[in-house]
Formats: sequence, structure tokens, C-alpha cells
Amino acid sequence: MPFGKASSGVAPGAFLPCSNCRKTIFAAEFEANLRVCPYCGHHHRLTWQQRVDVVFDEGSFVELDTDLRSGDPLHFPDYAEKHAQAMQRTKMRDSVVSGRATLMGMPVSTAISDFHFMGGSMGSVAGEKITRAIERGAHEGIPAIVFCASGGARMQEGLLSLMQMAKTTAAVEACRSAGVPYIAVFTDPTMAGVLASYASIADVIVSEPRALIGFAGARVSKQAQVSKVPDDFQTAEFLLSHGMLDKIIERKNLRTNLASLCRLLGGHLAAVEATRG
Amino acid sequence: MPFGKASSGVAPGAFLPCSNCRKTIFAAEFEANLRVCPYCGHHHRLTWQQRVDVVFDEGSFVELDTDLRSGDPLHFPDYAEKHAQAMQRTKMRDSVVSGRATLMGMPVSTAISDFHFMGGSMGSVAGEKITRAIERGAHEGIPAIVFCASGGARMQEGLLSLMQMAKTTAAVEACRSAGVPYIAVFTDPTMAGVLASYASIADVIVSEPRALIGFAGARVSKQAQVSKVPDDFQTAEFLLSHGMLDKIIERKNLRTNLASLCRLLGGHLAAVEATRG
Amino acid sequence: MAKSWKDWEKPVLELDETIRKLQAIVDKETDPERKTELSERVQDYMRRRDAYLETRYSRLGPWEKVLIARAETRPYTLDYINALCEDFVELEGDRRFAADHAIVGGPALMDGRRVMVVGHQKGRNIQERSYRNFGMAKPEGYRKAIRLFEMAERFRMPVITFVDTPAADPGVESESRGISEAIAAAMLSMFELTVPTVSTVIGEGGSGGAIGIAVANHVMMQEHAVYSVIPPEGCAAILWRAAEKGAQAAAALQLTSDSALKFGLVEEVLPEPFGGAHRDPLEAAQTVGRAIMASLERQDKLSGAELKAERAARFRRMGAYAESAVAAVLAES
Amino acid sequence: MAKSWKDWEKPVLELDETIRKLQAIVDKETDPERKTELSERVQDYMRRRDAYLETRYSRLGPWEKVLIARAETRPYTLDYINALCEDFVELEGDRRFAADHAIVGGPALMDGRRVMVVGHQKGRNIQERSYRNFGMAKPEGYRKAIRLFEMAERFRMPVITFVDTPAADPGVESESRGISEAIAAAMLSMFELTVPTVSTVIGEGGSGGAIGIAVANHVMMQEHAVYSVIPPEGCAAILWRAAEKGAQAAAALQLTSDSALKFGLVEEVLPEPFGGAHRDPLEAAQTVGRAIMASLERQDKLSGAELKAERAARFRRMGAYAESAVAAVLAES
Ligand SMILES: [Zn+2]
Ligand SMILES: [Zn+2]
Repeated sequence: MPFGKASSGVAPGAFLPCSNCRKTIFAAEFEANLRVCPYCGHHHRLTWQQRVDVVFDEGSFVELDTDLRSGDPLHFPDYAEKHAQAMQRTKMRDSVVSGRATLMGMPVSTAISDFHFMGGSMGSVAGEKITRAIERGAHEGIPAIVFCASGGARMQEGLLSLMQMAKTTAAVEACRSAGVPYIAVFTDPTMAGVLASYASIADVIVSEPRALIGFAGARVSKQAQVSKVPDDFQTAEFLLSHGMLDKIIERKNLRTNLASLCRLLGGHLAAVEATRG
Repeated sequence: MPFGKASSGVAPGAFLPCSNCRKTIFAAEFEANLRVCPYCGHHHRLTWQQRVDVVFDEGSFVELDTDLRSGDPLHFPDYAEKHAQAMQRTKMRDSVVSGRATLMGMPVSTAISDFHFMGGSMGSVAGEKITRAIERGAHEGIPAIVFCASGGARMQEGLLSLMQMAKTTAAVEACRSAGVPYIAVFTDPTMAGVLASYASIADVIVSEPRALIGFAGARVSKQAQVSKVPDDFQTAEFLLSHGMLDKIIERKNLRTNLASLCRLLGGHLAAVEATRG
Repeated sequence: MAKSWKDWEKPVLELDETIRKLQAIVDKETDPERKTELSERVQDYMRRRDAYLETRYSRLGPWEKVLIARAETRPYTLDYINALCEDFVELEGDRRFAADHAIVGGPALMDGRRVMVVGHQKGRNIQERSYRNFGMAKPEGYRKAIRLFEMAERFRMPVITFVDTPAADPGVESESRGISEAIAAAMLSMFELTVPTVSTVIGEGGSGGAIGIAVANHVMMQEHAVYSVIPPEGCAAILWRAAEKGAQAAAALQLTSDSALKFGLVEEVLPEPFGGAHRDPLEAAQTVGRAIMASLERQDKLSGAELKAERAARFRRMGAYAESAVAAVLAES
Repeated sequence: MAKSWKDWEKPVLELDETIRKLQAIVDKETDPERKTELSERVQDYMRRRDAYLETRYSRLGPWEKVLIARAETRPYTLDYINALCEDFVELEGDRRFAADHAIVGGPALMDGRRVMVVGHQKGRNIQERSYRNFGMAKPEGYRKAIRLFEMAERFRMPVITFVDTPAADPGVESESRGISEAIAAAMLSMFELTVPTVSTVIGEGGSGGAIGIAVANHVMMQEHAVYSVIPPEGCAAILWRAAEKGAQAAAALQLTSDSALKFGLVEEVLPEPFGGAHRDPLEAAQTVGRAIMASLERQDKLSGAELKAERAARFRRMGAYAESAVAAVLAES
């Protein structure tokens, strides 16, 4: 089983091929390198827990909104089973984990999508958690940082999932009105309904290198197009050159770069003002 | 002397060629047709007085700011002479005439550029008149309508002319803050420093057909470009298709269309509120 | 699985034609007796047609509603604007890149009120469809909408939107110019408004492309309109690798107006004329117009801050989930 | 007419080289007497060089200032940012069309203060120049600037801009995407700010491309910078159909810092180090930094509304005209 395909169950002494360049590497070295291939630089997907470890101060993350449970409002074919399987496999309750943490000492509110749970798709629970994480930033005056990893809206919850796009956008509006920094980090992949809502309207948007980012599945875009599709279409690099991103940041620099941004945008001040007000 | 080259001195019984299609037409018919060629539809340039006649309610225009006189702050070579000649030839004091009028009964504030005065260029006096016209709209709560016909900033007043771009923009900001409609009408030509300031940030921008509109002289743009230049480059039609204009309006419909816009945007209400406040 | 609304409408269209011809004969007939007899036949045909329509339209399935929502005879945004507005000045510019003809908009006078109207626009024939890009807006369409929303805010005009799009344009160009950002920014812009807002889904409410201009205080769907997170064919392609199972997916997605109402995602379902909006566009428009005006009247009583808060709260409560420690334990046991 | 600042700087550059070589010899010399003698020669060369520079730079004509303002060794925006800011995160996106490298910007820490820095950026070598489009920004550059201005407003950060552009990009693409609108909108955006603003012309203040990001409460020019309504060559081409008469046009346009100060169009002229900013970029940066901080300190005492009003009033009073009925009669008689 190549790296980047699963998140656990590999003995640290094992060595396995990179799913991108196929070169073989020790599991321990891979983990030490934050799951970035030392040969090809490919940033393999992280679980939410690994993301927490990479970015936040050790032991500072406190999960919130843990009692939220998904329903099956449409009794959509196979949804209940798929959801139960995903819960069992990932030990998560839905595709997003939200909470508080500190980033180089600064308190922040965060929501982290995990692609391993039903492709990180956004249904009612994911939408609610993201909304609360951004609102928490607005209300407490601490920067909100969201980590995106999602195929888009969860179709099994139908129109309810589409409405999560608007709901999360309302939270962003609240954060803007409060003058609190809101930062989005795009990771592989950030697609469709997630990209077309809270993700794309952050004050600052950064991405990990070579992440897949797009509105439509590449198949759909290419079908719809007579003209030539660029080689780097729907990659972070493509988006950067088209003005949609502010910066591409390697995983190892994410922590310090995000801390810089929070400090420069006054994330440390907003909390003080929120307590005052 | 073809039509569109001069604004007066032609006997009504005369007939002359259209400067665009070269077809011959009676002066009286030409004037009756608002100086639009009945053959090719070319909208020939108007003097400010003709513009007033075409758009506003008969006899409603009252000129203001008539005491403003240009200086020659840089003692720029030949400027004083050129300016004096233009004054003599056009009977204007500078390239812009400003004032109040009514448009199908609605009071409006207006500034009209006249290309016949030094190419409609914007120096200190033109900038001041445009600024006052827009400010008057803001303060009195009546729509501000500017008619553009200019080659750009007047280089003979140096940096002072460049600053008119910022000054007129400040007036637009005042109009926006006041919630008063501000409409720009582009006529042939609307260029450079005028286009890149108050003209392009109107709430609504309309243009006469086939007007020349651009930032750089076509010569400069084409020099700077390796790729192919579109046939309709820098025409009103080009700008419309590129999202820079809201509508192209034939001269004969300008009056009713502008009145519609003023009414729909609440121009008739703003005045009432301004008196209240 | 029907491919077009005409599949079941054919008998009706044929009856319509027969009635039309017969009526022409009636009109010319001079013999009073014969005239009466023929008239009765016309009446009879009409009764039969209406009976068919009544039965048929009262039991339309989700997929059939999809087909009706897509019908090329269904009234489009500009039809509603023309029917409901005394004055309308279309403003084309996005001030950024291009005029997008898949979204139209501008200030208008509706029932004597100044309003800002914005809506997706489809085309009826081949040229029109291409000109309107099949009602699929590009980033510039949404950016034009934002400009108009901001203008409405500045001049204190209610915002009225009409939703009717299969989806936002998914092409390479749209991606290059940030279709996702444009949709998200359009929603954000609507959340910022302090003027009344009403959105009506008049045909296809196609996922992100639809919600981009549907963030209103009051959202309505016409009886036979559909509103969906994904086109049913796309859903079927993903789930069952079979786009032709669209009807099945349409049922699973519950994309009809009654479902949306049931889940509290729209405030109101607007009844359509007998046999669908396309059989009587004027009546359809009047129903829509009355509902818009009624909502504006209600919203007029709220302050700008209240309107903004109500709109945010409206979307804030959407979602189907449980939250309690007990539910959590139960779900995991 | 000189074509480059090197035309008169050549003797200086040669002397620099001689001094450098001689100093290397001095450093290695072990004989104390010989070392002293050589040292004195170095000192003598330096005195002569400085005397030349002093005379030369105290009587630079307008055209020579144009050439210095364009010098490829002159410090650019990023040089000032690097010298003056402890932390700077460049943000590239315009969220519309493209990343424009002719304008750079982002939040930074300057003298311990959070500020938003935006400036034109030129390149030094051929690749850099092409990457930076010669410092000529396209619409996306100005739209990125607007985004950063709005962010500064949201997070209460002063806006610091550096102006250094021959002109906005005049190509067909820029026209297509609305370069005029972008410049005007950038000015409008600066007028809307309620945070302190400082702009410094550090090289070429080239017409619309410059003023687009120079709408500040406090505008400064470096001693040898130029600020003009039109490039002198363009002016000469229009007036005398001879672009090569740039020097003549430069004089007529009065595009130097002392003229701008005289006409009240800038608040402050910042002295440059001996022989120009390029001879001591660090000292030049420190002078700029101190002036920025002094202005921010003054502006800190004003409220947001006062800052906005002051900025509007600053530009409102610009212009040279007479106004009185008497003047009118006299002018016409
Ligand atoms: Zn690899
Ligand atoms: Zn003609």
C-alpha cells in the first residue's frame, strides 16, 4: 500500500513506495518529513489529527462540537451504510473536526476537513462545524483558520448540503463584520461546493503545493471546453498564476507562515478588543 | 468642410459630405437628426450647447461656475496662446461647461466636456468644474450626469492636471457616500486621464455608438502589443462586450433613457431626502 | 424514462391544434344550429384536454418536473421582467472582463416600486441558447450581479432575483477566472445587503450556479421548478456510473418544490397555472409578482439591520443533524 | 541629451573601481610608510569623487532626474520593504484574473507597526524586467491593490504605498480588461479608507499608473524622483513630433520634486544620500522610513472620519485657477 493512500497501520520500520513518484522510502522518514515525499516533494494527504500536529502548538488543540451527529434526511440510497462505514474506518463522526488551538502562542479557532471521511464532503454536520468555527472566531475575536480537503457538497443530503454553502458564507460575513482575520488553507483536494463558498472568500488564501483545486470535476471542465486545457489546470500553481491564491506554502513552513499572517492581520489584537467590547 | 468638423457657420440651406461615409446631406436635415448621419448612423461630435439641446428640457439649463479662469502655472511653451485661441474660437472659457438643468422634469447637476476646446483636455479648470458638478449632485441630492468628450489630462498644466484625476474621483466618492446617482455618458472620444478617473467609476456608464474610448492612444497600445488588435478596438462596442459599459444608446434615445435611469435609481427621491436632512 | 416534457404533452399539443382548427371553423360557420353543435365539440375537446392535464400535472414525478423545469417554452427571467415591470433598463457591465448574457439585470419599476432585478437567462432557439450560454453564467455574470446588488444597496432598492440555470459554466475559462470565487462572493454580497430581498426559482435551480444569486430573505419556488445540489444526471453518473439513471437520481435527491418546502429551505411554493407556467405565462407571472410584492410589504417593516440579520438567520438554521451527548452515545453504540 | 544616468556617472564608477583596487592593496601592504602613503591616495580619490558628485547632483536638470529615477541600480519597492520591514507576507491574488508582478503588496511589520504595503515593482535584469513587466501594472495589479486596501481597512492597518512606474500597461489586453476602470477604482478605494495613508514616489511617478496608488493623506517624493502627467518623450512626440526632445519636455513639464512641492502637490521632499539613493540604499531607506513613521504618528491623532476628510480635502484644493467676476472680465477683455 503506497503512502498517501492510508493514514495508519503502517509499522515505522516499514518502507513503501510514494504514490506519486513510486520511489521507496522508510515510513519513519516519511512521517518525520510531515508526509512530504523527500524525492518528489509531493504533499500527501493528511488526516485531521496529522494536520493538527503539523500546524498547532503541541497539545493545544481542543475539539469542540463533538456531539453533532449526521442524519439521513432524504433516506438516500446507501447513505446510512456509507456514513457508518466511514465513521468506523476513520474514527471520526463526520468529515470535519472543529475546535480551538494555539498557533505559536496565539489562540485561534479552526475547522479541519478530512478527505478520508467520504471525500471530505460537506453535509449538514460539516457545514455546521465550519460555520461554528468561523463564528467562534468572529465572536471571540480570534483568527479563524479553515483547512480545506473536500470533493464538494455531500449529494446524499440533497438541497440541505447546497444550503451549507450559504450558511458557511454567512459565517464569513460575520467574521468580516467583526474585523477578525479569516484564513483558508487549501490542501489536496479543494473542490466544487466547498471552493465555491467559504473557502474562496477568506481574507487570505494559501495552498499546499500541487493541490488539486477546482469548481468542476476535471472531466466536466474538459468536456465543456473546445480549447486546450493547460497542463497545470486546477492545480495550486494554476490558481496562483490566475490570481485566486495569495501564496503557495510548503507544509514545513505552514506553521510559521500562518502565525506571521495572524500576527500581521492583528489576530492577537482582535481578542483583546473582543474582551473589551 | 464636412460635418462633424465644425459646429457652426454652416448655412441651413447648405449641403455637405458626412466626414465618415462621405455621403452628401442637407445641413438642416443633419441638424434635425441631432447631427447623426442618416446614411451611416455616425454620431458626429457635438458642442456643449448642442448636447444641452439634445438632452435637457428646453431652456432649463443654467450655467454655473462661470467665473473660473485658467492659469498658466508652468508657463508652458505656447499654452497661453493656444488657450486664448481656443477661447476665441469656441466662445468657451475652458473645455467643460457645468450647471443645473432638468431632465423630463427632474432636476440634475451636469458637466459637459467639449472636444472642440483643446481636445476636451482636463486641466485645473475642467477638473474643478467636473468636481463641483458631481459635488453639487451629492450635496443637493440630485443626479449628477457627466458627458465625456476628451483626449485626457491637459499636459500643459503638468502634474496639476494629473491631480484632477484624483480630485474628480474624490467627488465621485462624495456622491457615492451620499447615495446619489452618478451617471457618465461617453461620447466620441473619451480617453486617457478622463477615462481613468471620474468617467469609469460612475454608477451607470452609457455611451453613444462607435465612440472612441481608451486608456492609451491606439498607437501606443498597438506598439505595446505583439498580439492581434481587434477590429473594433477602443470603440464603444468593444467596451460593451468587455463589460466596461452598461449600454450603448443612440443619441435620439439618450434623453428618455437617462430620465428612466435617474427615476429608477431614485434621483427624484434623493433631492427630497436632501432637503429633509 | 422520458427525455422531454413533450413525451407526455404530445396529446395535449395535438388537442390544442384540433381545438384551434375547429374554433376557426366555428367562427366562420353561419348556420346557427351547426355552429352550436361545433361549439359543443370544441368545449368537449377542451374539457378532455383539461382533464388530462389535471390528472397528469397533479402526479408529475421528480424527473418529469426536471423536464418541465427545462422546457424551452417555459417562461424565462426576461418574460417575467417584461410581464411584471413597467420600466427596466438592462445594465450589462461587470466592469472587469466581459458582458455575460447568461445573467441579466438592472433597475426596474415593479408594481410602481423601484427594484433591482437580477436573473439567469436561457435562450429558446439555437442562436439564443448559444448567446445565453444555455443559462450557465461565467464569473463575469456573478460579478455583474454583485455590482447590481451593491448598486441596489446604495440606492435603497429591493433586490429581486430569478433563478433558472442548469449550473454555473464549468469550462476551463470559467475556472481560470475564478468561477468559484465569483459565486461565493455573490452570496457574500447578498448577505451584506440591508435592503429587502426575494428570490424565486422559476425553472432549474442548479447547484452553486443557483444559490449564488438566491441568498434572499424570502425564497420561493414555482410548483414545478426544481432545486438541487447536483444535476440528477451527474448524481447518477457518480453513484451508479450511469447518467441515464437521471430519473432515479431525481427521486433520490428530492429536488421538487414540496420537498424544499418540507425541509424549510424555501418559504413558499407558488402554484402554476393549469398545465404548467408555459400554458399561461401571464397568469404565472401574476402569481409570482403578487408573491414578490407581498414579501416586500412584509420586509418593508424591518430595518436594514433586521433584514440582514433575518437573512443570515434564515440560512443559519438550515441543516439536518442531532446534537446531544445522548444522541452521540446512541449513534456510536 | 544624455541617454542614461551612466553618461555622467561614468567617471564616478571608474573612480569607485580605482578606489576599490587601491584599498585592496592598502589592506595587504605591510610597510607602514607605504601603507600610509597609499591610504592618503585613497582618501584623495574619495574626496575628488565626492566633490564631483556633490557638484553634479546639486545641479541635476529635470531630464537627468528622469534618468536617475529610471536607473536600474536605484532601490525599488522590495528593497525598501526589505530594509524597513521586519516581517512581510506578500499576497499575490487579485481574485479576478491573474497575479500581477508589477505591483507587490501585503501586510508587514514596519518599526513594530502593522502596516499594509503596496508598491510598483521593477526588475533589474532582463528576466526580472519581463517578469515585472517593466513596472507597468495591468488591471489585475490595481485590483490586487484594491483588495489589499480593503483588507487594510478591515484590519485597521495604515496603508503605505511606493510609487515607481513608467506608466500603467497600455497594451490591448489591459484595455480589454479595463485598465482605466482599475486605476480609477483604486483611487476611489483609497478615498474610502479611514486608516492613515502615506505614499512615496521613489522613482518614476508615471501619470495614471502612479496616481492610481498615490491617493494618500501624506505624499512624499524622494529628491531625485520625478512625477509627471505624461512621460516626457510622449509629451515631446505630441507637441513637437519628436520623442527625442524628451529633455526639453521634461523641463517644460516641471516634473521634479521641488516643483511638486512648490505647487503644493506633495507634502515633503526626502533628501537622498550623497550621489543619489542608489549610492546608499540603506540610508535612503532610513530617511523614507523615518518620514513614514513621522507621518503615521501625526495621522494617528486623527479619527477615521477625519483621515478620510483630510485626504479628500488634500486633493480637493489642487488646481491653479482664478475665480472672480473681475478676473473673468479682465481675462476676456
Ligand atoms: Zn514521491
Ligand atoms: Zn455618414
